[in-house]
Amino acid sequence: ATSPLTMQAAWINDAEFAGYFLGLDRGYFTDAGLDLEYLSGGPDVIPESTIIAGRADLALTTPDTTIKAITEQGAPFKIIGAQYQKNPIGIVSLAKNPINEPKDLIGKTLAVPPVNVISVEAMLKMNGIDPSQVNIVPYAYDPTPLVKGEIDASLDFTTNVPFTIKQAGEDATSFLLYDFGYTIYNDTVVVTEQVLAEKRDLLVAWLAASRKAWAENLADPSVWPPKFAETHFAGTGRSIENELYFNAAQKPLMESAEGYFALTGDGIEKCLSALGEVGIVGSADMFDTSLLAEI
Amino acid sequence: MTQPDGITLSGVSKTFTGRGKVVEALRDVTLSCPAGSFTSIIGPSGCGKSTVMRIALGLETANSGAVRIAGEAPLDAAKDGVTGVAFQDAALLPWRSVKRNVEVPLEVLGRKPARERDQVQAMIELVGLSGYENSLPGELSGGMRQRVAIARALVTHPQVLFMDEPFGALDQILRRQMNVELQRIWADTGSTALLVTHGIDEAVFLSDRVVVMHADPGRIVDIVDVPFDRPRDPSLFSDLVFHEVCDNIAEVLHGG
Amino acid sequence: MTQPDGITLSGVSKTFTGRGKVVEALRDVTLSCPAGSFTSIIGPSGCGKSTVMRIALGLETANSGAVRIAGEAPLDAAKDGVTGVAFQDAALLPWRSVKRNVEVPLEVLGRKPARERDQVQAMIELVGLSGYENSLPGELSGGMRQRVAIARALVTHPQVLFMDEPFGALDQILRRQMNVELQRIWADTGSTALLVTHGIDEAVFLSDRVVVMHADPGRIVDIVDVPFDRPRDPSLFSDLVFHEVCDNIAEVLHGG
Amino acid sequence: MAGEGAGRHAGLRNAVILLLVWELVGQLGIVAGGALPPPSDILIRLWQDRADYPRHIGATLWASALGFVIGNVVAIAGGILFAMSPLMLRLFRGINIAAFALPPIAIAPILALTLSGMAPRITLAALGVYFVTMTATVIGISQADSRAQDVIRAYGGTRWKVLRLVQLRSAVPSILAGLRVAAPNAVLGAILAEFGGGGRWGLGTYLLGSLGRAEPDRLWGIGLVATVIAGLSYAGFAVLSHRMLGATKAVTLNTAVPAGQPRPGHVAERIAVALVAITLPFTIWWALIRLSGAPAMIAKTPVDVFTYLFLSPASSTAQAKLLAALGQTLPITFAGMAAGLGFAFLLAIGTKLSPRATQAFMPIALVTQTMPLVALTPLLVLILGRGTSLTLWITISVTFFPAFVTLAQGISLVPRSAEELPRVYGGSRWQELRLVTIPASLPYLFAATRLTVPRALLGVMIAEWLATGRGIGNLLNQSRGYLDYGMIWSVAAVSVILSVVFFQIVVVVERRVLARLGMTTSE
Ligand SMILES: Nc1ncnc2c1ncn2[C@@H]1O[C@H](COP(=O)(O)OP(=O)(O)OP(=O)(O)O)[C@@H](O)[C@H]1O
Ligand SMILES: Nc1ncnc2c1ncn2[C@@H]1O[C@H](COP(=O)(O)OP(=O)(O)OP(=O)(O)O)[C@@H](O)[C@H]1O
Ligand SMILES: Cc1ncc(C[n+]2csc(CCO)c2C)c(N)n1
Ligand SMILES: [Mg+2]
Ligand SMILES: [Mg+2]
Repeated sequence: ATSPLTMQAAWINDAEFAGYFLGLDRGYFTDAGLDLEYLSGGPDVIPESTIIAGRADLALTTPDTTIKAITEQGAPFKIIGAQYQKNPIGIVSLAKNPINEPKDLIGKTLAVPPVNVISVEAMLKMNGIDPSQVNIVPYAYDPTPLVKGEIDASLDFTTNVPFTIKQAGEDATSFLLYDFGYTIYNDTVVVTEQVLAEKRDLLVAWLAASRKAWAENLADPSVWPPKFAETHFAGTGRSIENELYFNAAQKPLMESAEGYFALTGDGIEKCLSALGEVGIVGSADMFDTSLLAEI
Repeated sequence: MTQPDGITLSGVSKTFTGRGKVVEALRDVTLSCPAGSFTSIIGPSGCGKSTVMRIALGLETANSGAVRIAGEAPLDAAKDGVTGVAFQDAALLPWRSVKRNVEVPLEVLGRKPARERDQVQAMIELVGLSGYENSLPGELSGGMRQRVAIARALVTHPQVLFMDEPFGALDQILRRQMNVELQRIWADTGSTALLVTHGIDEAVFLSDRVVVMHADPGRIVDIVDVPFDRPRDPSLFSDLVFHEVCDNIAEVLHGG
Repeated sequence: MTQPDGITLSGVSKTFTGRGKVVEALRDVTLSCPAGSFTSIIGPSGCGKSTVMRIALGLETANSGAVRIAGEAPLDAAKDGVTGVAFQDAALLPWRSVKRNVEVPLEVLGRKPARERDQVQAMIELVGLSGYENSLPGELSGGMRQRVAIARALVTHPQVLFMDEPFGALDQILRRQMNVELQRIWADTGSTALLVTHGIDEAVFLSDRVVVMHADPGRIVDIVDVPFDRPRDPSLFSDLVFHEVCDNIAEVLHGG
Repeated sequence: MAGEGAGRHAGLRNAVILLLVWELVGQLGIVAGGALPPPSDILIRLWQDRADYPRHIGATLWASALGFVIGNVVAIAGGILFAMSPLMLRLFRGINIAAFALPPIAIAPILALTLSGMAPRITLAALGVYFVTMTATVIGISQADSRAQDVIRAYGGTRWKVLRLVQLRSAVPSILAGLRVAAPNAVLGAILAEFGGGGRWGLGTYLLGSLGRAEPDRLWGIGLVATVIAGLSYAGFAVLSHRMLGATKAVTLNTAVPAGQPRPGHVAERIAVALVAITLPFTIWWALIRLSGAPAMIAKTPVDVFTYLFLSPASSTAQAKLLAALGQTLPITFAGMAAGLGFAFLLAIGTKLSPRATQAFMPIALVTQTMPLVALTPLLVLILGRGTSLTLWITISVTFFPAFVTLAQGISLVPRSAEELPRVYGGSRWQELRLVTIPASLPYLFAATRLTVPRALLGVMIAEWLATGRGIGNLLNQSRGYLDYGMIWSVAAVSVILSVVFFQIVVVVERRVLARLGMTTSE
């Protein structure tokens, strides 16, 4: 018999979640005793809200949001894993107007999703740049203004947008915020303390099955995305080539010596210190590394 | 005094506070129309004739005084289905055909127009609009619209009938015809009728009593009894005594 | 034939395709009113009198035939500011006071009403509405509204004057007064007037010629010349020849 | 009629010309560096994507149709209630406006968290149609010819009979106008709910997936499909209303001055009504939250918001942020209101002066109503930059449509005999408008203004959220990311309260003006 477990993803169905699709299709979650329900996300879905509302047991989140919610709202969250060891978010620009490092941003227009403005400002400060020297405007996930040169750069997933830009007939350059001091995880696996207490073994099972699935997916990133074309990726409006690019690009960002989803002491330390620069003062006890240890 | 089922106004006064002017439209108007009688009101433009009618209908409230229709408050009497009305302005429902406009009172009273189809058709014929049953008010001439309003007022064979200058837009012949028909229907129904008109001869021909009003303030200056027997023949219009009565009224009307 | 600056309709026909019925409202109507003449149209309800007027005004287009006002197409003549109109329905703008309603033609013609204030006031007095200048149409009686429409039609001293049953809601006295005033203004202005009325005596008193129409199809059956000298005194109404002319017209009207 | 046939052809011709110009502009890449795709590209793309569409269309169509039906049934019932009982209208004003002024970006995620399945989409679609149709019903009923009502009353007709035989029938064109506006609102409501709902199917979801792909032809294709759905419904109601209109117009002008509304006489009574009217929305807000059982961290009650803004240690920071944002938002909101209303007014006059040009513009107008601004804004940004002109543009596009349809409705109801008056005196079209058409449709102008007011704030917030990064729109979006639900609810509450205040100002002006002109107010 399997036990029900619901996960809330961070975005619409794309290669970012290929591992879970693989696990669902291959029955890894079932094998682990889980009846996994997968909820897609989107720009207006705030995954943390879904678990607070009890509509999902675990959510993939951005750690700055999650830790801010813990410190400022008193949200009862625990981070039990991290899909991305290195946050894929970066500054993307056109090769013909390249922005290769933070200081290139001075005097330029940068589009940033409003939630991430503080992160960008922190990264700028870390690199000795006064944020007022950069013209930051809202970004609504459409790269057209970048391609057309209305903005010089945007903050987006480096695993994804460069491909889009290429499709639009331009070459892209990008760098990760991570590589310039903003060393946070992404797609952190978050649960409420209550779920952690009540369904600990299911969560461990989920981590184990997910880890197995991701390993299989990333063993050869070109194998699995096409298999989801008619199922998980159907009707998303994205192309399989895009997912293949994405899948390959995310591989180095997910890998860790301690296996997928790793939460290392060093990683947590880096993440917390980077967030500290933004004024989000978290602590190591917001992370629970013990579940990973059980696998 | 009056039988309880006529129209009674006692000491009715009404002052309008308009934007431009305060108008004493009615001062102490007392009038009782016995059941089955035919009363006409005549008077200069603006003397309060329509106001009398609207108050009697319960559409306007008097500042003081009392109104009874068939022994009841006006709107209650109306609910019993005893009333018939033709307003000064035809007031047709623009989206309803001639036939469906004539049916309105039946519908309001909850009678099935389908069952009274003959009655509706008879009324339309009476006012000379056969063939126009399905025309919309916007497709009619001014006089034709007024005739629809007359048909509508008569269709229920009302116990109490109010008509405010119903024949104003009609030519002389048609007007006389309508006068005769109205007399017939009124006599057949045994209804109490109150007619506002500018035609002295029409008033005299139709009425038992002619109420003469003056303006500023609107008031009744005389109530003239009409002596002729019923039923009255159109030939009465050329009768000498008839003209005397008319002249008499004209004098009260114009002189004072 | 006619002077170019009168009103000319030649061979005008008009058929309405209504929802309920196809009506031949006018068949081959030919009529010319020389400049400075006064013409009345008389005829049973629904015979097409208003339609003649509306076609002459350019508000309705004829199916065939031609119309000229002061030598121009109707709406062009209107632009020259020569027209004055009183509709069968008073058609007052409900949100404008009496005064401001009378001012409408002046505003349309771009004349500053302020400068013609005396003229506006004179017209309001003429129709007996002094004191009601600031009243809204809704605060007036039916007859009073009609009088505002008359004042509005006359305020520009129009060269060409159209009036569709303007006195229908007035009492006899006022009606006679208005008749006399209208004659005076018409004579003073030297305008060409076309009047639709149900009053044969009124038509004869005012007109040079009385046009008699019949219905089904709407057509002109006779044009009767009126022989009396100008200016005409109200005493004419009791003149014997006058009554003869009236009876004559009545016969055409009723007989055929 | 021959004229009408020619008109139809001219409309078609104009539409074809428009398409050709668009094609040319698209092909040559004149607008926004080629970010505006030519229609041919959009069609080709639609064809290529044809396999994707059926399920997305199905989901959106289903949700919006259900929302449309539910919202309109409630709206018409409510409209009847409010038209019959001014007291109810006053008591429910806060709630009514809130339903209209609540930013979808704020409530979509909350709906997604408290309801499940299709319910959030249906709810948002229903909310999108409610106020418009309700307002249209109220104005239609209140503008019914008093003479016709007198006839029914004189025959002893009950209020219900007056309503049924006269008021509802004469409100039909107005209600149909409301439904015309409601159609695109329902579609957009469903799509916006999809953004926050995380479902797999629906045009909104499809749009999200396509958003990041820098393929404007796809985005436009999705927008056009949404527009066609709304447009069919719009056209259906337009035809119906055109059919019924002719017979609804009064033959002669009604000059009757409405009897003064019996105002609640005593001061005490008035204060009581006002108090209840103010308290009611908060009570319902509170009750809804309690009933939904949503967690306290997400669902804030009025008390929570008050605490957040005034009593908690972080209150002063929150207040400062909110006030600073309001300082940026409010000035442009007034400008946006004026611009939106002005544009609606010009268009409505256009239906009179040059009906064909206006008809040809309708498809474009519909696109602006159904194309989610997330998809349109990048293009707009390319054309207009991120300054005031963009904010105004977005605000106009969010506000003008309901106002335009309402106004055009009022204008079309002006009786012929009134318009003939200036005409026979040789008046120009413009004089006809100034002297008759505009004053006669003043009640509709005010109704249009009332519709514009709450929407203008919303328009500015959307622009701030998507393009300028200022003001309360941006604050709202940022707070969502920080899970700062205290701020989210504060922004929503403040924006609704502001809308109600602006709305009330319009109502007061409306009452004064209409009373002076002897006209019936619908408020
Ligand atoms: N818009 C219209 N649509 C259809 N039929 C119409 C229209 N206007 C007038 N008619 C028809 O044309 C005929 C003549 O109408 P008109 O208004 O000219 O009559 P009239 O002589 O002025 O009558 P009245 O004395 O009653 O005002 C009538 O039979 C009427 O039904
Ligand atoms: N709603 C109103 N507001 C203000 N004054 C009004 C109103 N209704 C009528 N009056 C005034 O009351 C007086 C009487 O009006 P009423 O309509 O009763 O006259 P009437 O005798 O019917 O005149 P007519 O023969 O012209 O129809 C008029 O002076 C009119 O101005
Ligand atoms: C391809 C892709 N794009 C956006 C997100 C959602 N998301 C996660 S972090 C972040 C940065 C701003 O919040 C965004 C937008 C995602 N998960 N995957
Ligand atoms: Mg009267
Ligand atoms: Mg006529």
